[in-house]
Amino acid sequence: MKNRSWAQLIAPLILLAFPLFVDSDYYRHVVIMALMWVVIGSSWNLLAGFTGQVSFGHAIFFGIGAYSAGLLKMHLGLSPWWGMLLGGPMAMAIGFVIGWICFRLRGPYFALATIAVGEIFHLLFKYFNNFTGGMEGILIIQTFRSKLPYYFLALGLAGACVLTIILVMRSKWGYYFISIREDQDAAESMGISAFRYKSLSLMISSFFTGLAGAFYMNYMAFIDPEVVYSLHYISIMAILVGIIGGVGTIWGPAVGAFIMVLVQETFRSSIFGLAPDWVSEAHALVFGVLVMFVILFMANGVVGDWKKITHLFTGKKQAPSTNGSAA
Amino acid sequence: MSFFEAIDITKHFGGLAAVNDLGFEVRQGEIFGLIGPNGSGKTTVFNLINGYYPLTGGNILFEGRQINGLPTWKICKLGIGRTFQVVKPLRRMTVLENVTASAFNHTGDLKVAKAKAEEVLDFCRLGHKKDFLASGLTIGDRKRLEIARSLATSPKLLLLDETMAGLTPQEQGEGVELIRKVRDSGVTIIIVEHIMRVIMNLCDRIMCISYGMKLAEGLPEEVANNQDVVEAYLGKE
Amino acid sequence: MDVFLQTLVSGVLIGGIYALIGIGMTLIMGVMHIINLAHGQLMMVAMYITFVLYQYLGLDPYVSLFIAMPALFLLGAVIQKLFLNPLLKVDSILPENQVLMTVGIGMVLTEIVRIIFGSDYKSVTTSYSGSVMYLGDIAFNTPMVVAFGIALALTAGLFYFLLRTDLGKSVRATAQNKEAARLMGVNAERITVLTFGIGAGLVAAAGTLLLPIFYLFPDIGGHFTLKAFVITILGGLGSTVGAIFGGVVLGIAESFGATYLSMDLKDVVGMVIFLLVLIFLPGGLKRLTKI
Amino acid sequence: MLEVKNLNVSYGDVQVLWDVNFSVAEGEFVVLVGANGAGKSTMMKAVSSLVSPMSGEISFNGRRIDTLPAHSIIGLGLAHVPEGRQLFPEMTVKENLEMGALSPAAKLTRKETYQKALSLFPRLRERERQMAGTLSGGEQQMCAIARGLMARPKMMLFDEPSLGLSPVLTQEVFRLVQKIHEEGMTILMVEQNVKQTLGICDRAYVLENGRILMQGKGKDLLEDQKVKEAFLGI
Amino acid sequence: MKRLLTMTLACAVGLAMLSFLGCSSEQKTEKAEKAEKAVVAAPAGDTVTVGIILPLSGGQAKFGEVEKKSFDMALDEINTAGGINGKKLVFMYEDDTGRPDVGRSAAEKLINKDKVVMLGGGYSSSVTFAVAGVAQQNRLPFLINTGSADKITEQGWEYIFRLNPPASEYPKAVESFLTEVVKPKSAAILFENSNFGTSSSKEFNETCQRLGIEVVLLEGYEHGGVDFKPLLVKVKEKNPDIVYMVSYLMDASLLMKQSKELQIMPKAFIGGGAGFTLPEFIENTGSAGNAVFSATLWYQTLPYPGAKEYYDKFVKLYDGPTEYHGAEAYAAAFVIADTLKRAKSFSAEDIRQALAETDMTTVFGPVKFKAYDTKTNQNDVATYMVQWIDGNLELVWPETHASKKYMYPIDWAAMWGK
Repeated sequence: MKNRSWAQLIAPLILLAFPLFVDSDYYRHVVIMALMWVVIGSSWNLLAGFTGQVSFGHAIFFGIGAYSAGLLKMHLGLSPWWGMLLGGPMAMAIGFVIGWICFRLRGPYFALATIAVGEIFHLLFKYFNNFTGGMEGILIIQTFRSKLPYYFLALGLAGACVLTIILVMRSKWGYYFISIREDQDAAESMGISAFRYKSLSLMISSFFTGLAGAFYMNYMAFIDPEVVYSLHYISIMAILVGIIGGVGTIWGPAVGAFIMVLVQETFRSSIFGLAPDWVSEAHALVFGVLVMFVILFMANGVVGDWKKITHLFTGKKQAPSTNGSAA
Repeated sequence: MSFFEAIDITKHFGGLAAVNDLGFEVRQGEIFGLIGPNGSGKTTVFNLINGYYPLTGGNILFEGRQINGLPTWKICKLGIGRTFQVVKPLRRMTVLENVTASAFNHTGDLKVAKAKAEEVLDFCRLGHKKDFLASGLTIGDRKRLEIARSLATSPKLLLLDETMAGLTPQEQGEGVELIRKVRDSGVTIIIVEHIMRVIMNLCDRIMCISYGMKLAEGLPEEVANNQDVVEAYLGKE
Repeated sequence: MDVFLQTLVSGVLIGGIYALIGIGMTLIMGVMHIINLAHGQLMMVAMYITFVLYQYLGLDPYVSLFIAMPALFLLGAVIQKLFLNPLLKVDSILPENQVLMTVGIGMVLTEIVRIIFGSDYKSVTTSYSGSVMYLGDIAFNTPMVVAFGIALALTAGLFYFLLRTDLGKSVRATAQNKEAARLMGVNAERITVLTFGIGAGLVAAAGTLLLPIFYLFPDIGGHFTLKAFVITILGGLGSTVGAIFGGVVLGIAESFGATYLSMDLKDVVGMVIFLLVLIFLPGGLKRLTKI
Repeated sequence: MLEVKNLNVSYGDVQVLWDVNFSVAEGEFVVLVGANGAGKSTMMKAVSSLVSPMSGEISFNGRRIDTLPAHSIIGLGLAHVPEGRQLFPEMTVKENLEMGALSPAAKLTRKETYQKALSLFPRLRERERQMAGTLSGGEQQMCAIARGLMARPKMMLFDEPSLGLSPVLTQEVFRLVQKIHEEGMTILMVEQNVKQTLGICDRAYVLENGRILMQGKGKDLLEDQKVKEAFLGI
Repeated sequence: MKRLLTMTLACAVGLAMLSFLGCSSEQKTEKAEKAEKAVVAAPAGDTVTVGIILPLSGGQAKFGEVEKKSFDMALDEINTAGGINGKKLVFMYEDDTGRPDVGRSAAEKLINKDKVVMLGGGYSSSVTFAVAGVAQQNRLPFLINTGSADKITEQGWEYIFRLNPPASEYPKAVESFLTEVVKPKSAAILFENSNFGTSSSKEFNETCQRLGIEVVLLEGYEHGGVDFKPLLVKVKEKNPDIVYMVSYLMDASLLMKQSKELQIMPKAFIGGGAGFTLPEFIENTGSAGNAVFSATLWYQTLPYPGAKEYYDKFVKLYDGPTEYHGAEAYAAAFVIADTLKRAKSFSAEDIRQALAETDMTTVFGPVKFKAYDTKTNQNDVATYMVQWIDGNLELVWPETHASKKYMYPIDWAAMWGK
């Protein structure tokens, strides 16, 4: 217990202090992106890792959040910051409807349905360009020139998201989520309405993903359907972030997000310009290989299989785990 | 008003009748045994009672209220708990977490639920293993966990599905004792069991079914000596 | 009337290629019970093989079939053996582990191709690429008709294999009841490797046949992966007949969607049908027709 | 012919069989009886390598088989007719039967064996082209047995062939098993249907809670009070 | 314990990597500078760095490469001629991969980390729009040479300058051609559902309305479709006088090939730039692409000083043809050099001032940034029309500049056969 609270203290402290040590806006930008991915990855993980419903459609909520902010500006001339208020609830509402449709399906069928819904959103937002701006996209001018407000906002969002998940997972809902993941039939016979709690999980998850989307609009200042509803760059990335860090662990997606963003940035800059140019083209490849490696050898991700990793280095044999906590 | 009543319940899978016009009544506070050869439809009956399968025909009344058509979790909330023949431990949760999840049935408070879970675990003599992952339990403990989890929902009626199968004789003895204790705490029980020694020992009344139909119903000795029942079990000569 | 007929013809012809994509996927899904999200990427690799053979050796794409298909068969078999089968023994929280692995495999294949060939569009223009046959006013693009024909032939070949040969029967047996198949002396693991290989080989054929009329770039795979699982679910999981049916239905639906709604919404039509079938008709169109 | 020594089997952390010893001699008809959950099916699966034992040894004709993969067992001449039939539901009866004869040796004589099997089960001849999934329970059981015969095995394992069958059909199935035995087949069968099986077998073992409780001649066991207790709890 | 370790490790690794990034990037610039010093004998340490954002990978990489080569060619000439008042000009390229979010990151990096004095490049409309937002916000001049969505110069952004015309003006030459030669009554407009495609088609739709041409079909499509026949069959049914298409290379080829299959024979097929002017277009389509018109911004035979020389030199140097995108980039490089030479200092404000006062002639034509209509800092460029005649791309309109007489009316049946 003591160690856990240590970790919970140290992580935010390091991140809080980070801008003090690093004043390059570029590196701050990298960490801001990582923090945004912490939110998306953790939200996805709440639904997939803890509740067992693998979504391939988190771009939907990200997009809804981003467009909530963007459309306010485009149609009403309101500051996109209002989107930070509207984006979450909108995504949540859409999440509820999608859950209502898709939770009839289990396992891989649910996953497939979310891909389909995601693509439908993607294409419809492109098609109704009078309303959404279509592929011309929505562009705003950032409110702040400094990175600091965005940095702390992203940090706050990530903190709020992780904290909410910690709290939820310690409550009745958390117990119910995991029960549904472990065995839906058993859960039903324990008095748990699988449908209701899957929906709740999806709503929390979509709420934070929507917030991340609204943040993206404000920070990146440009969106179009290809960017925010991207199956590959948002939905699947969210999954890969979760997998690399560790599905079903509180901190896994956070770690995964940092790994993903750092690997991609490192390789995109050709390992800081030290390596030949072609290396920069390999950034997605390296990440793909990393994903395959993790799935093959660390099924529970970096955080979930932490013991396995440390034992690899210390040479200790892995002790059979007879106890431990799932939450 | 009877405590629990199944009226002419029928279940077809495809064209096949797994349960056919079966009617029985369970009185409050008794242990009611449900026996029959393999594949005779006992587990199907349980699945019908707790709403896992919809009925093809008939009605199920619990405390005078019709419960067929309700979803499983609602039936559980009304006070019918069940265990599974093939145990369904929530594998990546500890024993305590398993039972706590179920103890939330009538409370939203973690402390209350945990306290209730600890109490139930002690009652089931699983307290010393509460921090074990459910996947690491022996079969005996898993069956106990299954009972503990259903007990934690505070049921009025408990459906036990072959909780003794695969246990050592000693474990069976402990199981019988546990089930008695449960009944004595005021829970009505319907038990499906293959091990006749257990059934004969435990039950107040027994019903034997075969091909989804009732063969006999009555006191244990009566049923055990019923010619149809003997034939169904041992086969005709 | 011409509009209607031309739309129908286009739909059916493209449906033939879709069917070929879908059959490979449905085989894999039926036997391994996983969704192969790298299916389109395998097709993309086959297209590049065909492209290279055409560009540097001047091989006609139809001749390349005999190289691309075996090559992809090998690639598929290797993927199954090295990356998917080992996962059966891994205990992870998400049961969809194998599916996620295919996502990773798809990514890696795409990126390797990107590094080798760049992101540029490539195409193969043969003498017959633009040739057309006419029936009244209705145009039949010759390479597409040929592709349709070869798709039919390959399907027939597959059916012969599955229905008439012991190995094919073993594949079906493994899909229907793995344990019983093992009792009959079927090496189930080898069958999964074989099946993934065949599935990859079939989608390779689809890619090769598409090349004279289409073009290619590394990201083309994702597009066809989506199509593949739509077809498979439409046709009913694991049903080869269903996949053919699903492919043609999707082709026609898209075609009509494009003509009578909007070309923009072509893919939406496919996705909506897919979602409706998934939710309201589990088991796919097969259920309606009892094939 | 078949020898099982000190066999311990567990599923995950759950031990199902404890120190089981038994043997079947050539030409013998041996039955394992026991109530549900006694470990009978696990026993059968262990013999055909579908589950691998924790410890102990299984040998067939003097050759150790517990370390072999499941798919190589049938080639040694040991056919398993599994519990619940386990047919291939979307294949025809004929195809199901052909699946029984995949080994090179069995393949050579596939056509003859097929005719022979059909003569044993005339009902199947009528259903030759029908999907196995659409057969009735009794027909399915016959199909499963015929499929086992197709391998031209030296020994056959039957796992609860009477499961889910009406008494008349059960009798019919047992009659067939007996007939197969009379033609010289070595048989190991697992059953719940105590009275009938003990009546037709040579020897029997009673399995309870994963352990062998007793063994002896079928007819002797039938009279034994302990057996009755084990099954009826009287 | 596990979580503590994980978190601290993650943070530590992260920070270590970042600080490493920091150090090594310094090393990089040092290294780069050293390398440059070795090559060119420019005054010690004096370089001016301009950031260029182009799609060097991804679907648009083909054009990105052409532009990069043109930039490099121009850079070489500029530095050989003495650089920027004795200082050496350096172009620092960043790959936007064709995605706006990546383009934005690239701009952030160039502005904040590499401290470039101004930005250039900007290929796709979306990316350019996103990058322009960053530049304007950071008050750093950005000279756009290709990104053409009208919106970009309609925001009143004083730091954003555009060398090329906005998408709505691409078909200016087409417009006069239509009114003077074709005189169509109806048109079908097909476009790829991308930023460029949508905005171009919108503008052309308005043009048609202005000219009294009835638009019988206005429909977008998703990139990546195999079969355009469902779309084309509608075109055939409506039988418009002209078909206007805004498509990228491969879709452009497919559209023309399938139009031929369906025997669609309007008075003219007109491409809205993009894919229709590339050599690959005619390679892919063969006879189906013949006689197709396209709007364009530049042609090597235009009487601008250096135009032909640029074209020949490029072909010689890189062994491949170039087209208007390359000319835009080449011209932009000289505008940048000219601006920097005139700027009082390399402060953003002075550069902006100098850029605004630009008045020069390039291979791309005269460059002068003005405010007109709703646009600001927009170069007003003449546009042209080309046509594929017997496998060659020829400038056909305005007739005064034509390299060959346009081919019209067109006898499709004779050309295509049946």
